[in-house]
Amino acid sequence: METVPPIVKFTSLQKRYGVGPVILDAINLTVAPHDFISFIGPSGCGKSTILKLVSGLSPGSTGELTVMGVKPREARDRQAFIFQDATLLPWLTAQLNVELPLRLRGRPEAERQTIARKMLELVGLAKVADYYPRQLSGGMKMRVSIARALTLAPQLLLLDEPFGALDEMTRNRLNEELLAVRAVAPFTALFVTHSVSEAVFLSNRIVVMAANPGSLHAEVAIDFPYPRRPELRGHPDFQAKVNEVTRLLHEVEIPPSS
Amino acid sequence: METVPPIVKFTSLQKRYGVGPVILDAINLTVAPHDFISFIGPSGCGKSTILKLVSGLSPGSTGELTVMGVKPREARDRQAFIFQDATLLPWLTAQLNVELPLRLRGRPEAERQTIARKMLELVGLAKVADYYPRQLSGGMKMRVSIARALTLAPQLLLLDEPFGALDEMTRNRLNEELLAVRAVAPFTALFVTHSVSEAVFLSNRIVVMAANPGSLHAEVAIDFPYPRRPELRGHPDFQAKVNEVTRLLHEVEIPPSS
Amino acid sequence: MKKSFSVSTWLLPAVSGLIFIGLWYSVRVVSGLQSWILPTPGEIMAAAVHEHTRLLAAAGHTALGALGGFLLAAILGFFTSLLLGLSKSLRASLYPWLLMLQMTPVIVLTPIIMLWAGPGMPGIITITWLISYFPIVANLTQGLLSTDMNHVALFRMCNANRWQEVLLLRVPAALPYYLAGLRIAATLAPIGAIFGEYMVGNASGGTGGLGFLVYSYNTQIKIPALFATALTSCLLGFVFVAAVAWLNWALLHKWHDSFERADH
Amino acid sequence: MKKSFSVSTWLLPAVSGLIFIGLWYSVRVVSGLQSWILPTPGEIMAAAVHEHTRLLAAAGHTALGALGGFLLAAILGFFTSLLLGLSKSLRASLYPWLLMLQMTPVIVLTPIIMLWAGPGMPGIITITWLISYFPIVANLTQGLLSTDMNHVALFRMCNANRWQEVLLLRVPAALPYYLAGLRIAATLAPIGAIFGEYMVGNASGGTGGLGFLVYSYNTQIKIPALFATALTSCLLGFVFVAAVAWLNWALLHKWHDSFERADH
Amino acid sequence: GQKTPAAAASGAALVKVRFQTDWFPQPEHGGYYQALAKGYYAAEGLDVAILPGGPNAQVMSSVAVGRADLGMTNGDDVIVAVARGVPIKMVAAEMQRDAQGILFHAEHPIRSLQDLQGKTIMAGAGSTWIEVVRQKLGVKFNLIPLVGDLARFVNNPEFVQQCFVTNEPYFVGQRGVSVGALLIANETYEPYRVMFAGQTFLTQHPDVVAKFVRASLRGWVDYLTGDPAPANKLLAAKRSDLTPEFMAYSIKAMNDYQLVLGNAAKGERVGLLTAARLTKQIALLQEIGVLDKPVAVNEVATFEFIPAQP
Ligand SMILES: Nc1ncnc2c1ncn2[C@@H]1O[C@H](COP(=O)(O)OP(=O)(O)OP(=O)(O)O)[C@@H](O)[C@H]1O
Ligand SMILES: Nc1ncnc2c1ncn2[C@@H]1O[C@H](COP(=O)(O)OP(=O)(O)OP(=O)(O)O)[C@@H](O)[C@H]1O
Ligand SMILES: [Mg+2]
Ligand SMILES: [Mg+2]
Repeated sequence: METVPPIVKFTSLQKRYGVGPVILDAINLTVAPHDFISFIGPSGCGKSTILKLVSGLSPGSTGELTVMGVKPREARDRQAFIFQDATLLPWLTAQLNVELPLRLRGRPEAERQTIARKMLELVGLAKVADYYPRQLSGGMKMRVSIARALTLAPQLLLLDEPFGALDEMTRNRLNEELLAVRAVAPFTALFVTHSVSEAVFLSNRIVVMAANPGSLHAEVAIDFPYPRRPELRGHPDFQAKVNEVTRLLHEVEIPPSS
Repeated sequence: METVPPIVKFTSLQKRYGVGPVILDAINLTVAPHDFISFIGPSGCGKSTILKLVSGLSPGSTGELTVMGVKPREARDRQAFIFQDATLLPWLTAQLNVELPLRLRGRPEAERQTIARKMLELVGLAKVADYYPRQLSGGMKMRVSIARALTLAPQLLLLDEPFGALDEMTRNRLNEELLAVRAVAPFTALFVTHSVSEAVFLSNRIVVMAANPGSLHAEVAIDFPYPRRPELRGHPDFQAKVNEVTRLLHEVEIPPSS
Repeated sequence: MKKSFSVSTWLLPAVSGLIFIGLWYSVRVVSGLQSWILPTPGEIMAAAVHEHTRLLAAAGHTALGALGGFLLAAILGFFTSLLLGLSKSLRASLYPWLLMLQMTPVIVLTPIIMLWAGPGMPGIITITWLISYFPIVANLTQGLLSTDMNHVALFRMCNANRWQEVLLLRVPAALPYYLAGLRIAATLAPIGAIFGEYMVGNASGGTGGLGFLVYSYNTQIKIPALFATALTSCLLGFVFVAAVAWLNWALLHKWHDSFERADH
Repeated sequence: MKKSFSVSTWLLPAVSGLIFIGLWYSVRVVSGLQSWILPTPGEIMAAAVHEHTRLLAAAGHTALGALGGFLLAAILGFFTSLLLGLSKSLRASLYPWLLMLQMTPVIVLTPIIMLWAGPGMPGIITITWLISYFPIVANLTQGLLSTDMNHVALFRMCNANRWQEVLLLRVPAALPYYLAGLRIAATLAPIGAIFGEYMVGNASGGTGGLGFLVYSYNTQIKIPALFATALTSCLLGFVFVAAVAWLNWALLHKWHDSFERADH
Repeated sequence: GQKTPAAAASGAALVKVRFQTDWFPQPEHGGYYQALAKGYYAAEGLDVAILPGGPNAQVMSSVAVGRADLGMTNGDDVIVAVARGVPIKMVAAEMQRDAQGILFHAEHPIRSLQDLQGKTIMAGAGSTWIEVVRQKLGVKFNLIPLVGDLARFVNNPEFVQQCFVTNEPYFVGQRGVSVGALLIANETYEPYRVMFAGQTFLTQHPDVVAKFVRASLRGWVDYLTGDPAPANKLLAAKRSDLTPEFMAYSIKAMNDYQLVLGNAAKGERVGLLTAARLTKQIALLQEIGVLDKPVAVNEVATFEFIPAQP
């Protein structure tokens, strides 16, 4: 790890929005190439904010943050972001929404269409390719948004609760598809989720966050080898990791006072 | 059950959007007073559509649907709906968003403020009462939306994945709070979720839905007595019910073809 | 606005039209006004029929000026707004001068317009453009600035350049604003052309456009004919407004919330 | 537009102003135009200084008419749009007649305005109102119809009546549209008042406002003074536009996407 | 307007009269202001308010609907208005011939209306004289509408535009351009400028009309032959842009063209309206199609207020 330059490096980072309270404090984290890191923690602790910082959408207040050795904004061409909301353009069909990032990079139309269709098939939505967003269900919109991010084959993928609105089977299947995509076109992932078992299944590292102000409470290494098979979920070691993370989570989650 | 008039009654209901394909077919369901029914099923199978039908926001195509003996629209004053999206008004603070339904019913300001504050405390957001929606995290927005629906003390509550964006502890706590609210001011609930254990914990009936077209696949009665304690989650009978529902779910969830 | 071509689009205005005409007649009767102040709809129609050759010829002339000015405003307004929406500094440097152009009384500019655009149609089109340009710019610019920040974040993440952000995101999102601007411009174009005819028009044989007729009927106190001219100008305007309404429907009905979803 | 009172709001227009003035001078030099067609900024300023007492007095008079007409348009426009936004049938029955009112050349209505509103200030205010009314109505109505359908569903579920839906949901959501309409109206109000002074101001001592000065300098071929009058009218307009910009900031900056979040 | 003068007539108080002029205050209204300044109205027991006009002054409808009691404007406009049912009537001439003229550059002179052949003229659309020139003289020319500006005229030596001979030539001359002006009025077409009253007012208060006409004409004679200073002072107070030089120019032009006082050789005198000239006028208007039905002279004018030969 010492020789490879880190993909993302937080050094004593602090974040406030404007002159508001401290949202994230003393964040120190080094993400190595091909890490799949899950962030898990109470609602409002700053998980989305971490991803916004890495993407350069929101600046840090003090401390330092580099992405692939440069400022976050400068590394955007190698990143993709799946937002917490689907953020589809209402005037484009599902297909055209998925094509959008390729269009923005000037890829030829035929290539765009092929890739977009493949991705829509991956998330099980090929049939509704011509629907407008307002004709899609909540989970379908989120899946279009996932398909869109995957078209870019990014080096660094930021995922903000992408599977939160999905039923368990679709979710599991997409978990597996995500790892399959990653096996073919490897990427580093920063992943926000509320599902501990999802985090354990996908990640090699899990960061448990505490709130008020948001900070990194503990890190758990998950060293099951990739590729991971669905059967892993039934394995006792898997359950043990789930229990460990859950326990850590219970440490930070003091019931929100008011 | 034969003597009490049903709260909601679907009779051979079919639904299409405009001239599109059949979304829901042959829905027959009778909801008794104080039922807590969870709907669970694959993404896009029509769960949200069921709630929209009951609320009268969307009309059925053929068949019949009555709510409290009348047309859905006419029973609106006794319903509240927690949408799949938070649907907060961006120009109102969290507090004022929560007050909105009371304001629309012409309740006096002092009463509105007290109730809204109480509900914000319930969902753990009293501290951010003065924030505008764009300053809130995804989970916080959803909690504001939950607080808003509860202010009305409705007879029939429609909940569309209200806890999907929340971490497990917050989710569990809100599950318990919801049942506590219900113990004091009883309501009938139609609840959409992707979490089987949440469904088992909250409901007395679980409806498993199939897709293409959406239909009611099976129903599972959950007869643990209310009030339900958090410890229930550890009980083997609880786990058995979770397994039963999961098995039913696997029956309907053929991996989406495309 | 919602279902574009339903019965109510025609029936209700007709009913309200009857009420309106009834009111008109009763105002005449009650107030004791005479024909040379407020002619009745009947008198106006009679004048319209009587003068119809002149009115039609004049309407054709005015339509040309109005159309030219309107298209110029729609196109230049679009590109100006793009520039304004593209960057804050461009906006800060250009907007005040645009405002000045809009706020300078046309009469002050007339000699310059005559000199540079020339009298007759070029001048008329220039004046029509001047009059209908700013509502389009003001609206579209506001629209371009009102884009959903989450969508902007999406484009930033795709490393979209400023032009892509404007053309593929801000412009489609601002279409309802642009169309509202076009609708205003559509109503301004015919009166702009009439005004232009008055300011810089050029008529051999006294039959320029409606602007000429307005002033000529006015001096000759042919008040019913004057109102008939106004009616003709309104009809011309309706053609423009209808064209914009159609465009609005064509561009928005599939996705925009101002058109109700199929059934929701 | 975004950070309302930053340096760039003042510095950049100043720089672009210098460029603009430079261009102006060079047009004069290159085209060989003379002072009485296109006076230089210097000549205009000199005329403005020389005539400043008359200009100020006239501006005061015109400001009154413009303000009256603008406020009337803002208020009546608001309520008209509410009616139009409230129901589809009201919209279908009223909109065509509103369009006709907007599209009828003012000169045709002048005698009626003189009769009912009276000459002088009431007439001036009426004409200013007529000119700045429709952009507000067109915009706000479009805004009221563009409300997010999910929010409408929320209100329906709360059993809100039509009025609550309009006042508590559609109106706040349409504020950016209303403000864009007000911005257009703000630029139209001073020229509307000048036009009004021209049309009906005279009958009771119309030697008061900028409209009269425009006439007077025009016949006396005092072209620099004429441009100084136009400049005064622009400055008046800027006051209106600035007031609307302030209102825009006050009403929207906390929540609307046209104002960037504190830091996001 | 019916309420105004009736009651006061008997008592010591002055009778209020509202007089609507057709333009911003200017020397062409000098006679009325002179009558006001020198107390001629007061001497007749009248308290006259002179209402200024301007472009689009709507003089005739103001009087017809009773916003003013009397007014002044071009004579053939009154004929046309009466024919269209506007309830007004001429009561005296203000000018024996209208002051409208053709303004031209001295290097391209217009000596007669025939010289307009083939030219482009800036003139008021719908003006009667245009139809006369076209139809009676067979002169063809191109028309562009009259706006308020003279810049184009100054700029273009071939430019020709409608003007008031008492007015525009002065300002253009001020710019160092040498110009000439041709009075439009001629044997074929010679409209008056007139004072007129509303029908109702006329029937109810003929005495007031008589007094008004008398005092006004006295004012006019005094203004044009005596010292115009009192009226000019009032005018300058109303309009800061009126210079003494300009007012002197206007007065001189009114005298040179014999507009108000008339050409005694032709039997004209101040205030005179003749049935013969009006009849000819009406026939002409009908012939060129401005009037679509005939109108009788006594519907258009009353001659009872015109002072007898002095
Ligand atoms: N307004 C609409 N117009 C046309 N089709 C629609 C509309 N809304 C929903 N649908 C279709 O109806 C089906 C069911 O949608 P619905 O939102 O009820 O699904 P859901 O079960 O709630 O899914 P999810 O779990 O993803 O939210 C989907 O196939 C969707 O494409
Ligand atoms: N634009 C903003 N302005 C001010 N405060 C903000 C803004 N965005 C987020 N915050 C605050 O920052 C904190 C963290 O927000 P963030 O969205 O990162 O939470 P999160 O961990 O993603 O929560 P969730 O699981 O609910 O999505 C919250 O307290 C929120 O109120
Ligand atoms: Mg978040
Ligand atoms: Mg749903």
